[in-house]
Amino acid sequence: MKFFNKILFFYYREYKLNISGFQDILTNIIFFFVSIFIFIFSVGPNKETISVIGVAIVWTLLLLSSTLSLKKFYQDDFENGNLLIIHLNGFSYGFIAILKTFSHFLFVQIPFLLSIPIACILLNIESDKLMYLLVSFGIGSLTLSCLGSISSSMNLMNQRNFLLGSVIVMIFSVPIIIFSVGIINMEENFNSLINILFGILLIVFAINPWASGLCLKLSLENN
Amino acid sequence: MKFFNKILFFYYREYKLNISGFQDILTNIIFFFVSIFIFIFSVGPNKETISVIGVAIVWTLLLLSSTLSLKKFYQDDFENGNLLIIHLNGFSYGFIAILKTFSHFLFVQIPFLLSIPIACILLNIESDKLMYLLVSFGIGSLTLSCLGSISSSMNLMNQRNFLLGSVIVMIFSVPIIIFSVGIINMEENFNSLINILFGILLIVFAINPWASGLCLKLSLENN
Amino acid sequence: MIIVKDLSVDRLDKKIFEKVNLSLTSGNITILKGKNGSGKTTLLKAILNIIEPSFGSIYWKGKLLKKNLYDFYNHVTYISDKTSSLKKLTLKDNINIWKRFFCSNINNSQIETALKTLKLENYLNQKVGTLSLGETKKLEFLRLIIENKSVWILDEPLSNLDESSIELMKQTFEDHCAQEGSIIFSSHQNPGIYVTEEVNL
Amino acid sequence: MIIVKDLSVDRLDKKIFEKVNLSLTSGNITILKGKNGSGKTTLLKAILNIIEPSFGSIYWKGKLLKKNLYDFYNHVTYISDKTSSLKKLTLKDNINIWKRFFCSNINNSQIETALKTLKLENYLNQKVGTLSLGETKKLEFLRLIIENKSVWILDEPLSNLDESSIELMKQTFEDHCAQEGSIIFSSHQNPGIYVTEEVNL
Amino acid sequence: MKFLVNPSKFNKIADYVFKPLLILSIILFALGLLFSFYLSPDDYQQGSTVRIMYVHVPSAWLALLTYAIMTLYSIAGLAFRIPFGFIINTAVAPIGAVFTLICIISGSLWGKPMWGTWWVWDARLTSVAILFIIYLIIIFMNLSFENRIVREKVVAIFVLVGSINLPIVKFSVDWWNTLHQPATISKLSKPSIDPSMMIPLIIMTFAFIMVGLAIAILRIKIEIISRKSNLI
Ligand code: HEM
Ligand SMILES: Nc1ncnc2c1ncn2[C@@H]1O[C@H](COP(=O)(O)OP(=O)(O)OP(=O)(O)O)[C@@H](O)[C@H]1O
Ligand SMILES: Nc1ncnc2c1ncn2[C@@H]1O[C@H](COP(=O)(O)OP(=O)(O)OP(=O)(O)O)[C@@H](O)[C@H]1O
Ligand SMILES: [Mg+2]
Ligand SMILES: [Mg+2]
Repeated sequence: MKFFNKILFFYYREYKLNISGFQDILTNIIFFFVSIFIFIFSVGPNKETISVIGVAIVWTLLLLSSTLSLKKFYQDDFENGNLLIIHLNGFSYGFIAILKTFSHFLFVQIPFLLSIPIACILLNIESDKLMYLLVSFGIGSLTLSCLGSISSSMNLMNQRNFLLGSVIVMIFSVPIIIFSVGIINMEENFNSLINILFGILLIVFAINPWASGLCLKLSLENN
Repeated sequence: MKFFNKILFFYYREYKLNISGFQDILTNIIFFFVSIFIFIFSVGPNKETISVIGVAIVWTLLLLSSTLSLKKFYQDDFENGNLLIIHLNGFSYGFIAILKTFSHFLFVQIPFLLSIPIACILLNIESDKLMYLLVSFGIGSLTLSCLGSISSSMNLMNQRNFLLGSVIVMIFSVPIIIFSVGIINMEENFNSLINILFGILLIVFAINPWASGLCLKLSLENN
Repeated sequence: MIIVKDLSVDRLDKKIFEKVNLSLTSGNITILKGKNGSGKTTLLKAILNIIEPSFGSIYWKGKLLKKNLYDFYNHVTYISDKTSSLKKLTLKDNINIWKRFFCSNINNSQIETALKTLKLENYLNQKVGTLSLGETKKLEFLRLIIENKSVWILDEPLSNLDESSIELMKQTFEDHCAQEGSIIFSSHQNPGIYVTEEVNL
Repeated sequence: MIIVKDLSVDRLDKKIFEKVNLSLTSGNITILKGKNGSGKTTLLKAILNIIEPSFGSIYWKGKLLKKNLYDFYNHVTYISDKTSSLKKLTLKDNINIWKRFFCSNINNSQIETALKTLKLENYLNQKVGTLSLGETKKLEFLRLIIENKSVWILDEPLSNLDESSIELMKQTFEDHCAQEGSIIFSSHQNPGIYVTEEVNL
Repeated sequence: MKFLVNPSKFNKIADYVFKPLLILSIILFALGLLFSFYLSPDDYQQGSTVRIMYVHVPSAWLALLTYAIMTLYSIAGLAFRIPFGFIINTAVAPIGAVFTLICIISGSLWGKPMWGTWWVWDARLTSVAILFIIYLIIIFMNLSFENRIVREKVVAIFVLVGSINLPIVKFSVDWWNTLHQPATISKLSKPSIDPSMMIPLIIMTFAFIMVGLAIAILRIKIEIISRKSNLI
């Protein structure tokens, strides 16, 4: 019971932190829409082209902007010593990784999820595709959060080359993108593709606490 | 003479901070290419579509990458007190803003500029468009750096009304990008559009030291 | 309760310290002294099992610390030499976060008295980032009261404080010991706090 | 050279301090004392023209400071209460950066002797982020030698240092004064440094 | 065969082999260039551009081979705790990257006259490009991670995960209908290529292997020494 409470208040803390960085979330979303405008403008007001590439655009931009927020993943808490305090409060490193991953999902990916319907209107994506998009994004973005957790915990030890972490995430997310976009464009295969996506999620999700936890431990040790 | 030396070594410092070596610039470029890959995977390998949206991809990535690095613009130097020391070394706040803007341009945007020709090969952008792209990109990215400077200096102040300000500033980047992309797609208007872009650059460039300088001063005062 | 036996720590193949022995029972205060870079912070971190020692072992309540880690963590408050409050939030927010996060059973009036004795009661709505150095330090001590645990591990708690605050800390230390608590802290100065053991690194 | 007249500073409509007077001529040392939050850091920052005072004025070489700002900056070294070295870079990189940035005419052997007296010569290739608290502090003092200016404004220079380092600082202060330099520093303790003026906030 | 897993044995063997290897590779290279530029016929369709093949195909094979070797050694390093595996990983990655780059550049040069563009987004070309990026990431990871113990494990895991890409490169031409040449030489049954082109190709392939080996030996030795003296 007490442990459960602690988890709850871990999220209270994350909430407070993220709300104080509210403009970061807002900026992310604005960039999302700005990028969509750019696309629409550069492709021209051709309705068909737009709706063909619409889904692709949404997906790539989501991916890119979630890498945008990777820096915040562990860095701040690591540097001001809060990671340590959280650990001393009875959370193992692996468990911290899981909690943080969900927190990233909640405070970074969910706002995007909410803005997808608006994006769909702008991009002329039919409303029946919207459902597929939301489902695939739901799964895909959690996968991305896990990958982000791994790469940014790795990057705590590699303070030199921040972008390398993003590149690694992006390389790993190539299959996710291929399958997710595939889901929407090949509707007859929906179930099997969703299964594949889900399989990827499970693998990454299982690796995440182990890999991130190890990296967190090592980087705290060397701090 | 001594002042000139100081400027030189300001950039030495920025260089040391931004890149611990050639590999960091390379990583930037790899990031750029991986993002292009991701776009293409999600859009599908259709030659025509790709060459239509090629320019848009390049521009969106530019925009994203410059926001990606906005956090680093003043935040680090502000928090560890280096901004203050630079000021005490004889640079006025406005001048620091100018220097920082150029540093952002140099270490973040130029690597992209260099990799555009290769991207054009991958994206099947014709080589005569390449020239337009480079010119508009050169102007546009400097403008983006200026806007980035203003918005991230506003971000230093922990006050609500300024948060909005930084977001609004970022929205200003929409017209720039629209004009820039327009340049490439409407070749007959090249000169007039370039003039508009140039005009925007001049305005932003003139505002930048004043606005950023004020924000820097205020935030140091309230720190 | 804590026994440290022949502890050695290496870092990047450099010996930081060798064969340190130390034992802490309830009601006792141990002070760590030593030159800058002699490894006080490192020793405290090793006791907290954050740093892997290269040799030696640490016991908590008779068992090896590693086997008993989370029980140990349930009894220990660590205040490091850097501030860990969130700079972008106000004092009040920070206190609330800690209070809930540690599932503290301290009630509000107790916290208010603590704030008053620390002379922080007027800053509740100020951002922690704008507090003075000593005030940030004192805010950190609030965690001792919020967490309400028996073993305190403190890294240079007395630096940056003014005289009256140091006096206050002295009092607090003595009170804590009287309640069977135990303290281990590192410091470069010792303004008359009664310590049971002094470890020189 | 520096004269502070009736200085008052407000922050968020709260008076920090009122009507402070202070004058610093070459060869002199001024110490700022006061409780936590009494405004020592604020006063130092006001003297550096970073904070706008609400009342009073500051003179540098007889002229209003504001009119003469960059000349003042050319003569002053400020070490704040936080470390300003770049944590991600090594000691060597940091020193190089400072050396070039301040266009210092100090040669390498002088820096080496300074490093040796500060006992930092073995850490040249270590990241500043991994130094101990006192080592980081001592690294900061290297700027005093690199910048080589006549007015030193130091915020709590003596905290977190061990005894031998404090002794060293004392020596350095005296040497600097003997060379017509002047120092103003804030501190909670004064281990026998001879000061010409003591300002209580 | 112990020298394949043991640094000191490897060092001994390498000392014997290195000089002959260098001489052999120079001879083979000279011979190969001679054959491919003067002693082999033009293709009836492609004209003399076919000669690009003698660079393109060997480098492509070696790019794949290098990665396969890295995969094997990663398994050795991770599963059997043989540290030599990590040494090989760090030493060999840049060589593979260079081969891949040669393959891409020569392929692009070949593609311009054959397909009309430098680059198309078919499965093989894309997967090779990804192979190249994977190589680069491995190199950068080796350069920028602080802690050696962690770094080599992370890199090995990354190599293993990235090895999914290998079969994709190899079989993409069979699985998907692409512009790129399907397997003609390396077909398992009977190669559908004229022997007059086969000879220079084989010679060039061996020349590439020899050069690759020589550089690899040098780099592995450096790696062993720097590990011994704890430079990294
Ligand atoms: C940038 C472009 C290109 C890339 C990245 C590329 C990549 C590759 C790779 C990886 C292989 C080895 C495959 C294997 O071992 O089975 C290969 C083989 C080959 N490539 Fe390319 N290639 C490119 C362009 C071309 C072009 C333009 C041609 C000629 C029209 C060509 C003709 C061949 C041939 C004939 C083989 C040997 C196939 C075999 O029998 O295995 N390639 N290429
Ligand atoms: N990650 C690390 N890698 C290498 N050396 C380190 C690392 N962390 C600390 N050190 C070194 O270990 C030594 C001990 O550091 P520690 O912080 O324990 O000293 P300390 O006794 O707390 O000193 P102080 O009184 O200055 O706080 C220092 O010389 C420091 O440079
Ligand atoms: N930006 C700000 N907004 C509001 N109040 C502030 C701000 N900055 C500082 N203060 C307040 O001003 C007072 C003086 O702070 P200052 O840092 O000058 O104290 P100090 O004398 O240096 O104390 P210490 O000995 O703890 O370092 C403190 O009470 C602090 O809370
Ligand atoms: Mg310490
Ligand atoms: Mg202060």
